[in-house]
Amino acid sequence: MMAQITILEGINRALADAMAADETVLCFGEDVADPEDGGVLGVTKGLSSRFGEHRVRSTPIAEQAIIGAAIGVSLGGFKPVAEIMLMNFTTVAMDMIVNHAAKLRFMSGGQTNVPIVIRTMTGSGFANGGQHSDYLEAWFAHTAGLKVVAPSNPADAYGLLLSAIDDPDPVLFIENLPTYFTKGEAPAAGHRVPIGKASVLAEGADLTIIAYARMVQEAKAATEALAGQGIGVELIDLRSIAPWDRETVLASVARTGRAIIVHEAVTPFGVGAEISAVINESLFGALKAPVKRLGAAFCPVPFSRPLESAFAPTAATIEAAAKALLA
Amino acid sequence: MMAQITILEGINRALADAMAADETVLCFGEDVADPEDGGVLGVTKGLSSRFGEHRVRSTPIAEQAIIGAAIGVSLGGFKPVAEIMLMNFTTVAMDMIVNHAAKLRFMSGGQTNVPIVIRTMTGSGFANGGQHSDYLEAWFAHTAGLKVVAPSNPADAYGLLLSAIDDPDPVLFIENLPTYFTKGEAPAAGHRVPIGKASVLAEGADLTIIAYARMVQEAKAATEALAGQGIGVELIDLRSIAPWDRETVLASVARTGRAIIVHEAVTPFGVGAEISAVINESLFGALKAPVKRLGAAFCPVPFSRPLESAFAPTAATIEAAAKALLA
Amino acid sequence: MTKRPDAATQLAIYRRMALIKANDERSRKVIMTGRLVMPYYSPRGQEVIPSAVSANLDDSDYICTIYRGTHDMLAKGVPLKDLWAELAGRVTGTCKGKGGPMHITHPKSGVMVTTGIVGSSMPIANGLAWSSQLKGDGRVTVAYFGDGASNIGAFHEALNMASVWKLPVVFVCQNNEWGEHTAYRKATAAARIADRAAAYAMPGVRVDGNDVFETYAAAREAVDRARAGGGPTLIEAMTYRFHGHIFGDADAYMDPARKAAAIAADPVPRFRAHLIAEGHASEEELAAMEARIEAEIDEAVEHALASDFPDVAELRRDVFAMEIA
Amino acid sequence: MTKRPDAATQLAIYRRMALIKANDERSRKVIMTGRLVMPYYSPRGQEVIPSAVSANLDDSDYICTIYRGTHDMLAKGVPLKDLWAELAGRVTGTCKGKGGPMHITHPKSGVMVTTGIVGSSMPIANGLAWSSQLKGDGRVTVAYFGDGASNIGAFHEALNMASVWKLPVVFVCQNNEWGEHTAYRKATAAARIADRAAAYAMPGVRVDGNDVFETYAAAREAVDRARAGGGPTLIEAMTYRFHGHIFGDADAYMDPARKAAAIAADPVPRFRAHLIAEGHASEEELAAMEARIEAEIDEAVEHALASDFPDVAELRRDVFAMEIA
Ligand SMILES: Cc1ncc(C[n+]2csc(CCOP(=O)(O)OP(=O)(O)O)c2C)c(N)n1
Ligand SMILES: Cc1ncc(C[n+]2csc(CCOP(=O)(O)OP(=O)(O)O)c2C)c(N)n1
Ligand SMILES: [Mg+2]
Ligand SMILES: [Mg+2]
Repeated sequence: MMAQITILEGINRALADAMAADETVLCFGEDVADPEDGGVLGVTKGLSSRFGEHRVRSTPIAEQAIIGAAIGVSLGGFKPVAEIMLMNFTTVAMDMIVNHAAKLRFMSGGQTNVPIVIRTMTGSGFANGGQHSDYLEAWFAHTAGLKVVAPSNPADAYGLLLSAIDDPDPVLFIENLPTYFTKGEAPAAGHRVPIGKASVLAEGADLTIIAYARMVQEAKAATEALAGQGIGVELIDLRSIAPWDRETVLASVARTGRAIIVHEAVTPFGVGAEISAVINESLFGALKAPVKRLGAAFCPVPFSRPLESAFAPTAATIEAAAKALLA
Repeated sequence: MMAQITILEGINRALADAMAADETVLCFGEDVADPEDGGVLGVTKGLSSRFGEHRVRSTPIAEQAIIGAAIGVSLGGFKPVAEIMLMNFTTVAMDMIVNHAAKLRFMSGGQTNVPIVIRTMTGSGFANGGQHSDYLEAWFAHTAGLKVVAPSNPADAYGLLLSAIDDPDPVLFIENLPTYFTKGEAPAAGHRVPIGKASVLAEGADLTIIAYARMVQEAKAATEALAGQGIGVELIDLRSIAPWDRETVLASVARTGRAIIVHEAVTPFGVGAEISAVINESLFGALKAPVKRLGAAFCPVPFSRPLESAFAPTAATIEAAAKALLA
Repeated sequence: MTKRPDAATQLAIYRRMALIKANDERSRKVIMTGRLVMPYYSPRGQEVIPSAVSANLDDSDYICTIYRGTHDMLAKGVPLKDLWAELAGRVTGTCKGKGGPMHITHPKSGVMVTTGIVGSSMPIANGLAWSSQLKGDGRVTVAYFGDGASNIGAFHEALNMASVWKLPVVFVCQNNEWGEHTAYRKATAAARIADRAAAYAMPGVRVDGNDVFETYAAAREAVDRARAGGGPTLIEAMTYRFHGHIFGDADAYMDPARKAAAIAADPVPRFRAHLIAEGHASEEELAAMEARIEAEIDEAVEHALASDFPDVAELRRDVFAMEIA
Repeated sequence: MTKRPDAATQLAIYRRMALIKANDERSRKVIMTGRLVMPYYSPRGQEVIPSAVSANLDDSDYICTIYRGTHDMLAKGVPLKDLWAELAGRVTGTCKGKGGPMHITHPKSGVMVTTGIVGSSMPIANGLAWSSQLKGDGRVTVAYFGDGASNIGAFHEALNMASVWKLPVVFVCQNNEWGEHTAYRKATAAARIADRAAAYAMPGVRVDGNDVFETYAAAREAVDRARAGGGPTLIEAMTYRFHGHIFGDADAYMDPARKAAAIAADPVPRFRAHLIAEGHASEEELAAMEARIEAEIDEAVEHALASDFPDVAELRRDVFAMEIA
């Protein structure tokens, strides 16, 4: 058996390996240096001790200044990985992300580019309530000039983060709080996962399930449950949301004729809408059932446990949706 | 013939009528009072002279403070209409809009609510370039707790703004710069346009075109051109984006079997995706052609005239798309 | 100016402090024993600030506070039962369990907003204060926030607007020397946050936030100024966070000696001793008060844990005025 | 301290001022006559500031500026032809016509970012300065912004971070008394923006931004400090906007007397007269310089208008490194 590491360790290793390989790689954000414990969850632990606080820098609580500094230092030739602690806090830095990071290459006619990575974390399930758990990936995917990735296992986290750091354009790297300690195979050192390439986790003839981030785990459980009932699911871990892997998705749905898209963001105007629209445009007349979108309830993330449990899709709701599609 | 007014006048009248009818209605934002010329384009001209600068207040350039003040004053019993001069500047107030205005009712268990209107303006066509012209409505439509409207003519602007002010929840009211001086029938005083209700501007059997804001004008021109060629378009002005009028749209597409959704925002992950997904889910097997989405090119809004002209859909590209669907 | 409040007021302040301290100890115990699961930001060590501030407010005055805010809420009068039921996510909670600890709202006691976003209490407090200015209702709004929050943009925008508009608002910065794991000095260029008030032509004062009389006097002056139409004030109240940022935080980054010193100077027993020494209350009277508080907390916790969870249909309610179909 | 720059430097500053003034007059004429359509934010009246600041910078130093920024760009050395071609939306422009007047970028002359968002020049300038600090390349970054921008959150966040990190950055606030149609005093609580520097433990100075020597001296000191690792400085340069906010703005909100006084004290002819009086240049020499400037502008405008527009395929380029299919 391969060595097992957690997603958190995968991220930490990617940062360490990237910083060791390239001294222009920087890492900064609130509490990220070791005097501050290497982050409130220890994701960046050890990095400042190893690479120095000039390269691994804790910042004031000032997300506009953080992303502004990332943009500027990248214009000066560095490859910064900036952390916005939680995805909901991107709301205070949207100008820097959307009006500047995403647009400077285009607006400068290609003279400058912004090779930054913005790491951010989110996810329901930790009783953090309405302002700490949102999945907002659709906003960023709707912004020309940004790439968006959301790994679901340690090897992908490692490989996507390295690719994001390599990338000459801004990449939003979305981490999931509840699965930081989920284990998986350790990647080989230097392993890259190309941005824009999905991974097929299970093959099946009856139905395609497309998921990313924590929803992959729920979809996996549903896939296994359905397999026990003789239903073959092709499970696609999207990994990259913008750009997303149309080829893999369309090829699969062309075979199965049925698709469910699962995400933790609220359903309306979510990523599922885009994928559904493209599937319907591309496979018109070739589908056996309407494309199904499964997202969170259309409300802020609730605090109370039973409400939070009912908020996002689960293995059970995915399984039920699959059966309904096949009925 | 009915009296004609501009969209700008429709908005100004709605504000004046609402303030005259209800002294808890306030109006504020950068430059909105008369010593500051009633706004850089005069949308709020005359209001502070009539209602006083305590109710019509020019603010510092501080969009977080503006929306924060709107939220707070609404919690204190008022109905503020806050202006964020351009839609791209909502990026500096996203925390206030999304984490607070949209969520306080839910997070307080219904104890408080935030009856605010956020007026904002945008649109390509004025050579304003990458940071002043974006249509970002999909972000807000993807946020539970917000309503989003975008009128295309003076009467709807008037009637939707009054409804937005009446509404007990936060409403984003999107104005279009290039059509401020577009004329149309003057509404009757007090006229309300219900939020969530589309309007059917033309009836036709071959194809449904769904548009909003300035794109309605382009779609109208395309509809007329197509009529000349014997193609019957059912033209729907969505008016409200969140919630949007599924009944009207689905009933129309059920009849015509074909749909084109037109907006000025970039296509991927835009409002068109949601509408396409819902049409495909609801009318599975009943469509004669794939649902078509027509949005802007996937890039920041360019400055150079020929590029800006090629950026958003036009009557010509809509007409071409319609013919392609019917081919 | 630094006139001391009368004995009854001092006792009322102490009652708040004792309640906050006891409630904090109970909260940590209830989480530790697994009876409740919630993110918990202990206010232990910061009891004096809202207790002394609230002694200058009445129920109709507003506050906006933050995730680390149970002290502010209790000092302002949020009923224990409603608070605990919310912490437990029950339908009997202040927010039907939908908001949770970071979003307690209780308009009856003037707790209008609790936010989990650093800095965001301030711009909203301005709006509440504006509503009072418009109505002339004489209310004052207090915005609580931390030292770390003084570095974020919302602070700046809010203080400037409040000063330009002369809003009846008091900005109370609880400087506990930490923003999560980052030391105040490492993140903040200003030696004193109170000095930043000058940037807004606003009175600013730094007080020992563990000193009841200093804090009370500064709050008195600020509240009086606001009520009289004199505009906003920035108060920086120096204090110390006895625990890690959030329950479960191992707090290795905190200097143990500094922490020990702060705990040794615990303001709650200190003020208790003062009350007895001054003859404002006897040991027995205070012990009885504390026992009543414990009993109230007992009752609140039991009430909370015995209450029902909200129905999942609540997901569709309160998103908008009209229930989602 | 207030040592005057030598004659050559004074002449170089004047050359910049004359260029900015002439270019502004030409811009308005070209728009007025319909030869170009663009949003134009005149810097007329503010010539001295970037001219005197840039005299302390070299090509490798960075600036971040704003929509009202042609003066900053020209003073820093953006070539007229490339600038005009960009204003005309031509493929020969600095940004291939894709950015336009509000987004001029010209790394060769150190113009790294031009932003249309109030306040946003500052956080990005910090990052550029951080890159210099990391590389030890001795570069300085200047962030230009307006008085109105001193009230937005990005200002606060950027100044605090710059001071905590001792970044080699100079924040130059061009206080022209107006933020669009709103008077400085109506929007800004502070009497002097320079006073806000104290909130960041940063040196802050207000100068007469229409006085070459004052502005030069302040910039000299700030640039030297930054280069020497002494950290950031806030300079508030007082000036006045001769025209409305944007070309076409009827500027009825501006007090005509105040405006007339500002125009009567036009710093460009004033400094010109000084150069002649001091014997640094003769009337003929300056007239020749101005004529050369006019000729260069002629050439730039003709070059711009004769250049091609970009191909619509440019919509797919520069969104990402790889062209969109
Ligand atoms: C905009 C934003 N950024 C980051 C965070 C994460 N965060 C939560 S509390 C905190 C520290 C705040 O410190 P301070 O303002 O001093 O308040 P304290 O917790 O000490 O009471 C941080 C960084 C947040 N909630 N919001
Ligand atoms: C965040 C943001 N809000 C509002 C605007 C609209 N706006 C453009 S310029 C301007 C005035 C800025 O004034 P100041 O900072 O003094 O600069 P000046 O134009 O006087 O040079 C405003 C409000 C904007 N561009 N960005
Ligand atoms: Mg703190
Ligand atoms: Mg100005």
